[in-house]
This record gives sequence, structure tokens and C-alpha cells, in this order.
Amino acid sequence: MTIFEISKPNRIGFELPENNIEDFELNIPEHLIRKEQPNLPQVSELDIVRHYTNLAAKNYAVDVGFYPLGSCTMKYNPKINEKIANFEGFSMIHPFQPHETTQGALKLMFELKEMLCEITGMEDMTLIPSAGAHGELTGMLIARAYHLSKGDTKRTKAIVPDSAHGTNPASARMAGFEVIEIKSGPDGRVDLEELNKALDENVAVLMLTNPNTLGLFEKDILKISEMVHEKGALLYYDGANLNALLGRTRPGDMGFDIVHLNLHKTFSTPHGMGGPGSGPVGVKKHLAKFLPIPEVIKEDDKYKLNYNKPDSIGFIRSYYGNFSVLVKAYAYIKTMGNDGLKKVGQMAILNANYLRKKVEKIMDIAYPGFCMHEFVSTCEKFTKETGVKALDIAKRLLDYGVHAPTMYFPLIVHEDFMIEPTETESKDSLDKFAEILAKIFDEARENPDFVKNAPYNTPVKRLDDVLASRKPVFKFDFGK
Amino acid sequence: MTIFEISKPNRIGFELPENNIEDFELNIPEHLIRKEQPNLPQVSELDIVRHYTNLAAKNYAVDVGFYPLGSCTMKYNPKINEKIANFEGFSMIHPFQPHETTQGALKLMFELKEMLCEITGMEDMTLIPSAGAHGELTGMLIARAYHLSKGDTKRTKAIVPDSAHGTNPASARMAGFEVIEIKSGPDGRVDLEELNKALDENVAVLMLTNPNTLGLFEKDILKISEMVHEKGALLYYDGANLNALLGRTRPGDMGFDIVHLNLHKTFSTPHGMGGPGSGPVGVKKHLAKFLPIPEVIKEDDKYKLNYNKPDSIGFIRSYYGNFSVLVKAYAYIKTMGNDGLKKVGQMAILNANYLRKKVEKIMDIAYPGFCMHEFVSTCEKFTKETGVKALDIAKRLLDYGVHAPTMYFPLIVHEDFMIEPTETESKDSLDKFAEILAKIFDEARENPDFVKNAPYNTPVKRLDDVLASRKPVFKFDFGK
Amino acid sequence: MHRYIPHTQEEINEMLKEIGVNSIEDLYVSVPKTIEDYNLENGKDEFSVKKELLSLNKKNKVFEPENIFAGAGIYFHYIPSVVETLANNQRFVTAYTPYQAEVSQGTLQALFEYQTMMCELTAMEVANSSMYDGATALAEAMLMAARINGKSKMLIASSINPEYLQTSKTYCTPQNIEIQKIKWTENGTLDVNDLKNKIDDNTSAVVVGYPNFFGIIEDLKSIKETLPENVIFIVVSEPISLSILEAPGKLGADIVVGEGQALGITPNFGGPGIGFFTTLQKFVRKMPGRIIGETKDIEGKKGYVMILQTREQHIRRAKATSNICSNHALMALINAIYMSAMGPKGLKKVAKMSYNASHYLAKKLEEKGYHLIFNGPFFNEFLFNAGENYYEKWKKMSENGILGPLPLGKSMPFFKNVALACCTEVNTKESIDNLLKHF
Amino acid sequence: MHRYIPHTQEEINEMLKEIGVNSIEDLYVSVPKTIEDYNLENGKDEFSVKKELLSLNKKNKVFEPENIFAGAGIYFHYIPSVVETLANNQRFVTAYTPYQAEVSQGTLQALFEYQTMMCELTAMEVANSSMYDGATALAEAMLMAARINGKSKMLIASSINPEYLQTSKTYCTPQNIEIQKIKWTENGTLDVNDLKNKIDDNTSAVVVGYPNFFGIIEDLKSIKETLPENVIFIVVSEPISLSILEAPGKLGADIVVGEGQALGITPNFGGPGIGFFTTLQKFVRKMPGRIIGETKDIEGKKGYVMILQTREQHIRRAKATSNICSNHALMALINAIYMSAMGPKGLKKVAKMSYNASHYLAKKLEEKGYHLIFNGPFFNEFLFNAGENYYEKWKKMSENGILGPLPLGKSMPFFKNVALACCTEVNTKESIDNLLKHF
Ligand SMILES: Cc1ncc(COP(=O)(O)O)c(C=O)c1O
Ligand SMILES: Cc1ncc(COP(=O)(O)O)c(C=O)c1O
Repeated sequence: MTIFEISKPNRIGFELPENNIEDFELNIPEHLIRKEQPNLPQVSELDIVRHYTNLAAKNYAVDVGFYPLGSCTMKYNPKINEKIANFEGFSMIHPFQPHETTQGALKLMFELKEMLCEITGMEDMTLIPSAGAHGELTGMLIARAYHLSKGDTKRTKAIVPDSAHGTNPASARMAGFEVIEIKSGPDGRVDLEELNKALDENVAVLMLTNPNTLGLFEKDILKISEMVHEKGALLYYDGANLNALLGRTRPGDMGFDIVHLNLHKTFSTPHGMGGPGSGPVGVKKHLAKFLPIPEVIKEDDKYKLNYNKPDSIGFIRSYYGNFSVLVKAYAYIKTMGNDGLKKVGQMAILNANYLRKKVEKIMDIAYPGFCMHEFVSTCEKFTKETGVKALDIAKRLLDYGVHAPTMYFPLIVHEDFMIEPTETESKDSLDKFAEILAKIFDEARENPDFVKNAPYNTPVKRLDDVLASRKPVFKFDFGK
Repeated sequence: MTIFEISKPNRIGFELPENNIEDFELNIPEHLIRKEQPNLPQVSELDIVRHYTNLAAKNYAVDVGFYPLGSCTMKYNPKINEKIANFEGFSMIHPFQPHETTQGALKLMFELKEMLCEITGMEDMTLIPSAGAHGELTGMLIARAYHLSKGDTKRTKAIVPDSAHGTNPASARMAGFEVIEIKSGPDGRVDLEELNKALDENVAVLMLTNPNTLGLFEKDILKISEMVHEKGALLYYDGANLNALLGRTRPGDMGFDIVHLNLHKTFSTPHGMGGPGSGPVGVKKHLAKFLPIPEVIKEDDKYKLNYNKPDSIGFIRSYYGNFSVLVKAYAYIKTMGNDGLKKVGQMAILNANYLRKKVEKIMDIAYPGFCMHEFVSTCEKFTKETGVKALDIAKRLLDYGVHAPTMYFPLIVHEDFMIEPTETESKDSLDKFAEILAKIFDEARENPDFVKNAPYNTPVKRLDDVLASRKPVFKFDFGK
Repeated sequence: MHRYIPHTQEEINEMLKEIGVNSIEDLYVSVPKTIEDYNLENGKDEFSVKKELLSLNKKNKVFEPENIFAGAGIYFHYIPSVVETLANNQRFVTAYTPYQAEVSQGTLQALFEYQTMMCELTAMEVANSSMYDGATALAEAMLMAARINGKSKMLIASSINPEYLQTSKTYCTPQNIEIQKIKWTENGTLDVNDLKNKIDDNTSAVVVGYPNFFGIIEDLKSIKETLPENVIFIVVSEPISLSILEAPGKLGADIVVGEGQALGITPNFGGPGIGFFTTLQKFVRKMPGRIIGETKDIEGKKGYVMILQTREQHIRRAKATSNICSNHALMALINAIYMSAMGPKGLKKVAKMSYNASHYLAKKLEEKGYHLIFNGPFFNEFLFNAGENYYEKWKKMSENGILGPLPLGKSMPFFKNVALACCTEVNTKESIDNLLKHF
Repeated sequence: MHRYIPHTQEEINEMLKEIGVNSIEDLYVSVPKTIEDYNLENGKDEFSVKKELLSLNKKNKVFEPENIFAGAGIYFHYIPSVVETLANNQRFVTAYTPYQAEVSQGTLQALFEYQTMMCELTAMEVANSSMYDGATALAEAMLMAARINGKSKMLIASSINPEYLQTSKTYCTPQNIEIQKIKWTENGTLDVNDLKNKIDDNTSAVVVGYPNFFGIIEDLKSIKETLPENVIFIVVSEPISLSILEAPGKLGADIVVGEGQALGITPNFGGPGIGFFTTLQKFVRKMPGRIIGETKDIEGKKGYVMILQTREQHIRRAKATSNICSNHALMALINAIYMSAMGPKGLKKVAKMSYNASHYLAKKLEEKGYHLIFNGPFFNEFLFNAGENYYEKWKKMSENGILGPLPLGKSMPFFKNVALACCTEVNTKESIDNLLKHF
């Protein structure tokens, strides 16, 4: 039942203190005064409480179970960080208060910037971007500004491997680049020859994530960096996969010029059903002047915002970014520290390789060799034999109380699962997942149709995506 | 899975700041030093989060749906009150701090006492009892002390109607009384003749709730009061059913000498799976000196605790009661105020009578006439015809996402449901309940066995109570 | 190991054995080791971290809401306590994007309802399930307009929130989309003559605020009347105002965007808020962002899924309508809970009380001889000439616990000593009278 | 109508019609109307109520935990933040007593696990799922002892928490159960000779604290050795100490009760905490309180239900083992979450740090010439002679942000100028050194 169907005219769920101020007649042209009130719910407080509590119960979440979502780093979201972000001194401050009254917030941002520089090996950082894709756009705009600042107007292309996340080409294009996709090599990594072919003096930037979305480390990264820089292009790092590198190496050390991070992945801030996240962008010194406005600076132990950046790409959103998310990431880094972050990287890789070994007994692994934080498995052969698709297996997983892995991505593998366990899952959790997966393959062999119609134990049965987009219903129909 | 099965040796879920204090060797006789550590869980923070989040998901609750639990007043528990009770100035104070540092808490208690006196028509009040039954014990000890203070040692009996809640006779006995049960009249109310027979000079007190547990108002209450007092006995009010009287009349006005309240019913504090509650006891002036220790007093605008009450029944627990619960009740009364409380009583009665009318079409109503806050229906005839018991119907209700009413209570009605909707349920909620109930009776007629094996959609199927008590398993078996 | 990392040494050993290596080091095939240690402190227990952050938190001044007269896109409103309780549910907060619809019906239904509410508020036909903020929502609206009509000139009211304008420039420039500003009149409304002069065949869209950054209520109707057929009319609105102001959808808007922070979200030092984005059904395939739609499961039961994903980056890649992936879903939930609690009556009351409070303040200031910069109708913000050295005065006020009307001079030099005052329902008569003592 | 009362006027009319009356007044058959209005203010919106309570809240002084040296049954410990987050789940907080087991498995399993943990901590065989507090748990333990052996004399260590002693008296007197106090020795431990002298055929139970109210660790073993076969040995314990001290169950206890507040519950000005209650299986049918047991559903799946309800008031009425109905289930959940977070190692660390801190304080006080009252082994509390006018000094300290060792003289005149000091893991060396400056 929707909240609109629970609604009853004149039922109320609100109350407001009176403010003793005289009532002013609306001094607004008649045709600009609203006539018909919006159909918003009219419900009691208990109605609201029950509605949203019951909706929540229909959700899977990290706090409910394992999310082996490749490329998403669904690690534990510490509860203490939520509490901290809700401190009134963080949540109840206005962005335009005098700086003297927000020194704590500015200090936090300044220090977070410094800590993230240390972790990524970069030399300056902006915390403003609201998500990974927003960071990508920011980073690509910086690449654009860099070349233009040198009077180099012909660099209109950005190279993106075919294994890249969809946001990469989309962001490159939003930054005004033509996107050149290059094919991965047979080992799932950048094919140096392909790269070489694509690299010309019109290329502004190569976007990579390393390890790549297949969970494979680009072992030729130093070579790649050399090739790219030789041609006068920049090297961009999609930080979605930074978890694997923690404590071992840094994008900056590998030659990357620009890095975006996903605080909502590596740094444990919760996903909130899809956001808000935060996508800081780090750069090497020579690109610092292009970072967006404003920048948090420190002068004589006072923190300030600097709006005076003539070479900057400009504003990329209002205010200073998703501050509450920054607070959580700051608390996380303080909690883990140097020693903890090292463990994170190690255990993330251990978990992925262990689970890979377990899954190997059930599905084909797309690429050989040890993986980093994630791996890709495929049931393409199995699908041909049984008609049961990766999607069906995924839906059946839901019945067993596990979330499905990322599917049908990267696009270069078919009928695949991209599996990333993260360091916060226990061996038991991984064993249980492998056990369930094996069981489902058995079920699929025995009774393919059964699996094809999964799920069965979920709040709704399999939903019709096609109908939904063919005859889209965008909102509740009050006509009913 | 229990938390003990999730546990792994050496896994940790805690951390503590170091306090830099030297390590002292245990200066304790060897045989008093613990050798074997307790089998407590060893789990990560995420393990804990998931375990308890998933347990919570298996619970029904007010925030999930309708609880037509007669005698329990399962009304909405306002969220704001929870937040308020968690203010550090309420939750992080020690009971033995200097009074100068707890004036806010003492003031709150003093004012709550006064407000509750106003609402009950009593003249003094203690907030110390931890629950209704604890209040009953307190009240009955006051009755005992009262008679003894007059040198009257022969008043060893307490009269309790057969419709009374089990805590009434149990509390009376704990206070040292012999319990005399009197049969209700054919109209479900106190039978004046029975009462007259039972009332002698050995009777210390008559315990009543009014409206009684059948939801019926004891219309002869003034007469009863007269009879009781004439014999030198006291009249005790079980406040569980106060909701019905709000804004209309007060126990004190009806002649009651002692009243206990359930703040976790009428005053909306949540039940917390069974507690904590709070059971303040109010008395008329002549009994005030017997109230338990300590008492909150006001002297020259300062609030203090008075431990010097020579006639008091003494301590009934440690400290001052369930303070956090008091905070919530205080906030509730401030929120509702005079106007709101009046509406509460009216709508509670309206809801009960409306639902009664709806249920009347499905089940027999145990007693005729309008009810107060609740009513009792029975399916005794139906059970005889179909073999389907009230219990079965109740279990089937669970399948439809509604909690079952109170069953098999009061003991004088059989195969019954005691239904109390409270004022916070909407007409829709009541209509839906009646609809579901009718549907279940249809199901039971068509296929009795189907209903007898309900529930089907719950986290577990029908549980074996008999086995559980015959071969009791009190704790997790680590031997397994 | 660590409270966030469950591994015991025994488990690590078993796992390494299963993998067939001797140590974790062996797994780092060809990953160079470039660091031994970060130049960071070691980790800390939660109590120490909390203490550290409590002390940072205390270095920020929390003004009593009634003493806050700053708006400029971020507003202090009463937020019913159920909003926080319900939105903090771990099953919302720690859920991922609803890729697996069958176990995400909570998310999907809540967002579907949010979309419905935004459509109701704006009188538009489709809403997406969120953008990052008002500024990026506007920037994306312009890109969308260009996609719709293939034109590349945007005419934008100079009275738009300056950060929105700047953000739009950042987004438009690489697409070779030109932005031209339209003047304001002495009423503070859009100069329709200037608009008429600047509209040409290459004009893709016209953008106005409603209310605009100065709090002035633009006459959407007369602006719409000047627009040629295929010029997209983009309105940047403030949702609370829309329960008093005629819905932009009724006045000819093609796209309505804005910042939704006012709908139950704490100010958070500016973020996260939420960008809302609504349009007409005919344009939906050009729209950025995630959209939730209603559908049925195989048993015919109603359910919700993400729809029209072929617009999005994960399918369409470089040709997507936007690069947005993670959005501000949790904030959309908060908006929905807030609107559920307030309902049409509550929202209208908030708007009217805000209107009253700001008009009371304006009246009193005028009585004291201060001049309002514009004489157009305003909602709950207005500009006034605050006198010499207002910036210093403003800082003084803040030491006295008042966050006074924002001085604009620093960022907008032509508004030297001009302040942007804002009142909402949280300001009381007493607090306004108290503010007035400083003038 | 009201945000907590959903009725609209139209609905009220429909409902009245269905009932067949004209007005609500008609439903009050023979209920006298004795009031028109309460002498109370009218209701208020939540923001005003919150403001009012915030101001009351501010009239209470919250000491920094590290500066708190007061115990006496209520302790300040670190509480992991997951405890609050998880225990605040609305599906725990707003659930009723698990009468419908099939939709209460969350409650039931959590309580079953709690019982198991309490059995583990005490080395006893059965635990109930909570009592109101330590004092009532002790009182009920005595009543239970009397039920077991039919005797009516209780011998209780004078060193027991005085409020527990008083509460026990209140409960025992109406049952004609006599309470005799046993002296303490100069060690602060029970005077076994006095005990021997007072034990007679009518002795039902012997009660000691472990540690006792003075913090002293009683030698349970030697006390047990003096007890005749059928005298019930009741131990009142403090759960944190039990990860250092040998479990009472291993030293002959028949019933172990105590206050569980220390296990993750905030002090709450003294309540709610929780009374824990454990005993031996052979006595279970005499036990008060609700007990959860494991069982199976009709498909053989494991589940939990309330068991042995025939002991309880709702079935047994006047013959029940106790009148307790509502208990402190939510606090039991908090205890269980806390113990899950801390585990055996964490709990032991808390105990050892508390031990260290209190012994450090004692050592320093002695170095300064203060005398400990007893020389027996203590856990984390001890009595010392705090010097002239300690009560005034104590109040002074509180003005300086220190909640110093509690002066006992007010309630125990024979302990004039004696203070009960307490340390836990929250006290730091600095905070103790700072306290010492006041001595
Ligand atoms: C590899 C990769 N890059 C970029 C992104 C985009 O990040 P966001 O969703 O925060 O915009 C993601 C997130 O899914 C990702 O996995
Ligand atoms: C009529 C009646 N009296 C007394 C009680 C006992 O109250 P409590 O459970 O708070 O001890 C109840 C509660 O169920 C009740 O319904």
C-alpha cells in the first residue's frame, strides 16, 4: 500500500509552535498564488512510522547480510560514525556562517584532505565532488583545463578501456571529450599494443582503475604511465578499487596524475540506498591550481575558504561537498589508522582470493591468476547447457538471504558475476555463500525452471522490468 | 543461528582506550580468582550488528502494526520521547550525585507526581515502582501498613474479583494477604451480594479495576466504595485501564484510596518486549505517610529527596524508580495536555465500541452494552462446532500481519479474545482487522485443519509449548 | 584482529592453505610495494575517536535556530523527530542501490512515492529519484535542454543563485554551450525586455528562479508568454514556497529543478542536501538520473523497479543522458518522510509562517529606515541595504548568538553592504525583535 | 485531530453511526462525569516540549565519566556505540511481551541468549529473563529460598548494599520472614563466627555480596563450608567483577542475583537497570520471573517460547512464585548486546582495568596518609577515611567537575567521614591524579 492510499483528508501528522507573528496577507499577484494544494499524504504520526518501518523491512542491507557486489566495496558501515555525523556541531551549521564559527568543520576538511593525499600519494585534493562520477567529471575537467592552459586545444580524446565502469566514458564525454574505447588483452588487462595505437597527440587522458574492474592488477602500470606521459597525456585513476591497494602502493606512486576516490566504498560511509556518497579528487602538484572552488586552506592556524582560484575549473556544485559524508570518512580513517588500513587491504585481497578458490569449484573464473579485491566468474557455458542465466542464479541467491553479486559487468565477460567480498566479511560468511551458490547450481541442473522463476521468499516475486519501461508509470495515480 | 554459533575464538568486537595505569597483580586469594572464562560470544562488530538486526526483523511491534491486546493499551509510542529520554542530562547522571546537580531530574519527578495526582484525583504519589505489579505490591503494603498503624492486626484478607488480572491476587499475597476471590455477576460486573458476603472486618482491601478487564464500567462503584469503607477496608484501583477514564472521571473521585498506574499503558511509554515499565502509586492524604522511601520534595524552590519517613513501608527497590520511563511519560503528558488527554479517552472508547460493533458480526460478544476501552468476544460455540479454537484464530491472524488479541483472559470467559484498540488506531486499521477476522472465520468453516495449523507466514511455524516446558532447555548447549 | 575485520589467525591460515599460498604477500603478484607505512597515526578505539570528533564539533558554533536569519539556499526548518528516527533505519542507510528489486522494495517504493510528491509539488509529470544538489540539477537541466532541442544558448536570470550559475557554466562550457545572463528590473524580477532582446534561434532554454536568489517571486506566466515554442523553460524553485506559489507546472515550466534540503534535511554545512528534478513526460528519455517505476511481479502483485535505464551510464556509457550513478537517495527518503509528516496543510503552514516572519522583519527594518533593494513580491528572503560596515557588524552579531542576514558584498561586490535576510517558521517574534536591536 | 490520534471528523461520524449513537457522550453509560478539565496546561507541539525538556536536562550536571568516582551499585563504563544503535531498533523497543511466540522470535532468542550469558558469567544452570533491579532480585531470592526449604530466617551480611537490605525487609516482613544481620570483620568480609552463631534450624538462607557493598571480595568458599546442607546460599554479585572472580556457581551458590546495569546500560539516574537472577535447575520451579526456553515448531525448526509459565501470576494467580509481570526485557537485550560486543576478553579487560584504577587510587590515597577502612581484598570499590567535613569537600569537588567518592555518613552515621571510592576503566591516570589534588 502506498502512503497515498493510507492518507485521509484532514488527518494530521505535524504540529508547529506558534511564532506570535501577525498574519500578513499575501502580497503576490493572484495568478502566482497556488490554488490547488498538492496531493501530499495526510496521515497520523503512527501511520508514518508504520509505513516507513514496514518499507524498511522489505530491504536488504549491509546490516542484514553479505553483499558480494563487485566494484561496490560493500563493507561494514560503523555505527559510531553515524552518531558522530549527527553531532549538532556538524549537522546544524550553515555553510555561510562566519568562518570563525566553523573552525572545527574546516579543520576536519583540511585534515581529511591531507590524510587522503597521504593515502593516495597525491599532492592536493578537493572534497567537493558528491560521488564517484562527480569526481570523474571534476578530474576530467581538470585534464581539459590543464591542456587548454598550455594552449593545447587539440586534445579532444579520452581513452577508456572496454572493462571500465560506465561512468568513466559518460564523465569523459560530459567533460567534452570524445571517448576512445580500447579492447582489453586476453589476460583482462590493458593491451599495450591497443593502447599504443590509440595514443596520439589528440589524446588528453587515459582513464584507468587499477586493479581494474576484473580485479586484476595492471602490472604494466609503470610502462603505461610512461607511454601516456610521453605522449603528453595525463593518467586518470578511478579510485573505486582503492581498497585493494591500501597499505601496499598508491596511485600517485604508480604515476597517476588525477585520482578520484569513493568515500562510500573504501572509506566505509554507507550507501544509503544509492547515495549520498562523496568523490574527492586528488591531483599532483602541477594540476592543483585547476581544482574546483572553493578550497579549504590554513593560514596561521586558522582555516579558511579560498574562492580566489583564477585557473580553477570553477564551481562543480553548491557549497563544499557532502560534509556529513566527509565526517564519517574522517572518523573511519582515525579509527583504522596506519595499522588498520594496512590490514584492510590485506584482508580484502585474502577474502577475494579465498572466495575465488571456492567459487572456482562451481563456476568458471573469467581470468586466471590471483585476483586483488574482486574477481569475475561466469556461467556462460552453464547457461548454454541449461538455459539458466546468471540473472536466474542471482535471483535465487536472494531466496537464501544473500544479495546477488554484480552481474553483466564488465561488459567484456558474459553471464558473469563480479564478486567483491571486502575485508569485513568473515570466512564463515564466504563459506556460506559458496555453499549456497553450489546448491543453486545443483538446483538449476535438476530443475532449471525452478531457478528461472526465482525468487520465491522475497516480498515480491520476480518483477517485470520490461513492462515497467515499456509502459512506464512514473508516479502514483490519484485518479484510481 | 545463535550468537554462540557465530562466535569464533579470538574474534573481537570491542576496543577500549588505554588508561595508562600500571598493572596491579591480583591481590585476591587464589581460589577466588576465575580460572575458566565464560563462554561469551567472540564476534566482530558486523557480526553483532547483523545478528541483532536480523533478530529484530523477526519481531512484531507497535511500529509494525496493530496490537489489539486487551488490558495492554498498546498505543503509539512517540519517537520524540525516546530521544528526550536519551538526553545525556537524563541518561548519564548518577543517582547519588549531589542534589544540587540533579535539580532538573528531581523537578521532573516532582512535577510528574503532581500531574499524575491531578489526573487520578489522588493526593500523593510515589514514582518508584518499576511496573504495574510492583505498584500493586506497593499499594497493598500501604494498605497493610495502614491497618497495622491503627493497631488493627486482624485484617488479613484482600478481596479480588474473579475477572482480575493475575498480578492482583499475586501481589495481594506477596503483601501478606489471604486472597478472597469473588464471582462476577451475570453482567460481568462486581456482584454486590457476593461482595457483601465476602466483606467482613477481616478484609483489608478490595482490589478493583474500573472499567474492569471486560471493559465494563462498574456502575455501582460509588455504592461499592461506600460498602468497603463502611467496613473499614480500603479500595484499591488497578490503573491498567485508566485510558478509558481520561477526561471523564478519576479514580480518586470514585472513592478509591490507592491507585497504581501503568505508565507503559496509558502514558505511552514503550513496552520494550516486556519492560521496563513504571507503576506509580497514588494515595489519598491519609495514606501518604506510608508511601515508600525516598520521596521527592520541594523546599524553597529546591528539590530534594526525603528519606526520613518513619511510617513508610520502606524501600521497595533501589534508587528512585525507572527514571527514563518517567521522562517519557512526562513528555507525553506535556504533549497531550488537558485537551489532548480528553481526546485520548474519548477516541479510545469510540474505537472500542466501533470495533465491538464490527466484531459482533463475527464472534459473540461476552457481555452486552457499550464497552469502555476494550471488550471481550468469544468463539466458544464456534469452537464446539468446528474444533477451531480461539488460539488457532489468533495464530492465523499473525499470518495476516496483525497481532492476536489477548486470549483466555479474563478467566471467566472461554475461548475469548480481549480486544483493546486504543485511540491511536485509525478507523481503517479497525476495519482491516474486522475484515481479516471475518475471513479467518470463513477459512475455519471451510477448512478447520488449515486454521488449526496456522501460522504459515511467520519466521517459525507453530511452536511446541508443551515440549518446551516438559523438557525445558534453559540455555544454549555448548556441548553440541 | 580488529573489531571491523573478523579474521582470526587460525582462519587466515586456513584460507591461505585453501588458496595454496604461504602468505598474503604471495597474493600481491607484481603489485609493487611502494609504502611501508602511511604517515598517519595508528588506529584508535571508538571512544577516543568520538572524543576527538566531539572536540572538533565543539569548535563549530551551533546557533539557536530562531536566531538564524541566513538562507541563500540552505534553510533551517522544524524537522519532526520521526524523520530522523525513520530515516536512520539501518535497512535504509546501509542498503545499496536497488539493483535487486525483489529485495529492495522498501527503497523503490519510498523513491516512487518521493517522485510522486515532487510531481505534486511542482505540478510536473515526471520526477527522477534525486540529483546531488540544486546546482548540479540546474546544470544537468541545461544539458538536457540542449539535448532536447539541439540548441546551444542558455539565457539565465542574473538573479539566480550565483553558485548555481557558476556550476552551470562549468558543466556547459565543455559542451560549447553558451550562457548569457538576463538583467533584473528594479522589482528584482527578470527584465523581460532584455530577455526578448537576447532570445534568438539558437536559444535552447531560459532559466529563472522561483523565488529567485533575492527571494523575489518571478512572474513565470509573463516570462513563458515571451518564449518561442521550442525554447525550454527551466524553473529553479524552492519546494517550501510551492505550497503558497502557483506550481511551475501550471505556468508553463518544462523542467523544474531545485534544492530539496528545506524538506526535512539538516543543513549539514551545505551538504548533503538533494537536487530535485522534474519534467514533462515527453522529455523523459532525455532526462538524467535514476527513475523508479511501478510494475508487477510474475504473480501480478504490484512492485517497483528502476526504469528507462537505457538512458543511464551503466548501459549507455558515453551516450548516457548523464554520468550520474550514486545519487542522493537517502535524502529523497528524508524528503518523503518529511512531506508525509507535514502533509499539504503542514507545508502550507510552514510556508505561510515563513512568509509572515520575513515580512514582519522587512516591515520593521523599513520602519527603522532601512531600504529594501527591490520592491517586487518576495517569499521569505529579501535584500536590504544594511548600512556601512555591515560585514563587521554581522560578525559581531554572531558573537552574540545571532546568525544575521548574510552580507553579500564579499562575493558580489556590486552589493556592498547589502544583506540577504531570511526568515522561516523557526524564527519567533522575540528573536526577530532581538535581531532588530542590532540595526 | 492530533498527530497521535488519527480520527477525522468524518470518520468519527461514520463510526458513531455504525455504533448507532449520536455522540461519544452516549457511550459513557453511567460513567459519572466528575471533571470538566484537568488543572493542566493544554497540549504542546513536539518542538516546544523538546525545548522544555532540554532545559530540564540542562539543570542536571553531566560529569565527564573519567571524573566520576561514584559507584555504590550504579557504574559508568564504556558502552560500545552498537549497543545503543541496535537496542534502539523500533522492533525491539515497541514490541510487547512475547505472548505470540511465532512473531516474537527476535525477543525470545535474544532473551534466551541473555539467559545463557548470565548462566555462563555466574556458572549457574538457569537464569530468568530479568527482574526489576538488583534489590528486588535479592528480595525475591529470599522469598524463593523460603519457598524451597519452608524456613523463615534469613541471615544477611551487614555489608550488603543497604538499599537491597531495606528492600528485602519490605518484601520479607509480610511473609513473616525474619532478617538477621551478620557482622563484618576488620577485613570487611563476613564474620563467619557470627554467622555460625546465628545459623539455626529455622535458617532459610544466607546472603552475601560478592563483592560486597564495601567492594570487598567475600570468601564464598569458606562461607559455603559453614552452611548446613539445606540452607540456601544466596550471592549478590556484580557482573563485571565475575570475569576476574571465580564464578559463584563454582563456589557453592544456590542463587546468584545482582544488578546488571554495569553491562552496557546508561546510569539513568538509577533506573531502569536490570535485576539478574540465576539458580540451579533443581530449584527452577520455585523461581520467580519469566523464563525462555528452546523448542521446535511443527516442522521441527528450532524456536523459542516462554516456558514454565505455571509458576507465573497470569496462570497461578495468588499461588504464583512472584507477582512480576512486566520485567526489564529491553535491558536484558542491552546486556546481551554489550556482552556480545565485549566478549570474554573485553569483559575481563574492563574488570582488570577497573581493578587497576581503583588500586592505583587506593595506593595513592594511602601514600597521602588516608586510611582504608578494611584491609580485605577488593575489586573496584573501597572505603576510606576521607577526613573532616568530607561531605562539604565532596560538594566542592562536584562544582569543579568531579563526582568524588561517595560520602557514606549521611545514610550510615557510623561511617561518618568515610567515603566509598569507585574506579572503572573510564577513569584515567590523569583523572585520578587530578582527583587526588583534592585530598
Ligand atoms: C569502478 C567504478 N567507477 C566509478 C563508479 C561511480 O561512482 P559513483 O556511483 O559514486 O558515482 C563506480 C561505482 O559504482 C565504480 O564501481
Ligand atoms: C489489569 C492489569 N493489571 C496489572 C497489570 C500488571 O502490570 P505490569 O505488567 O506492569 O506489572 C496488567 C498488565 O498486564 C494489567 O493488564
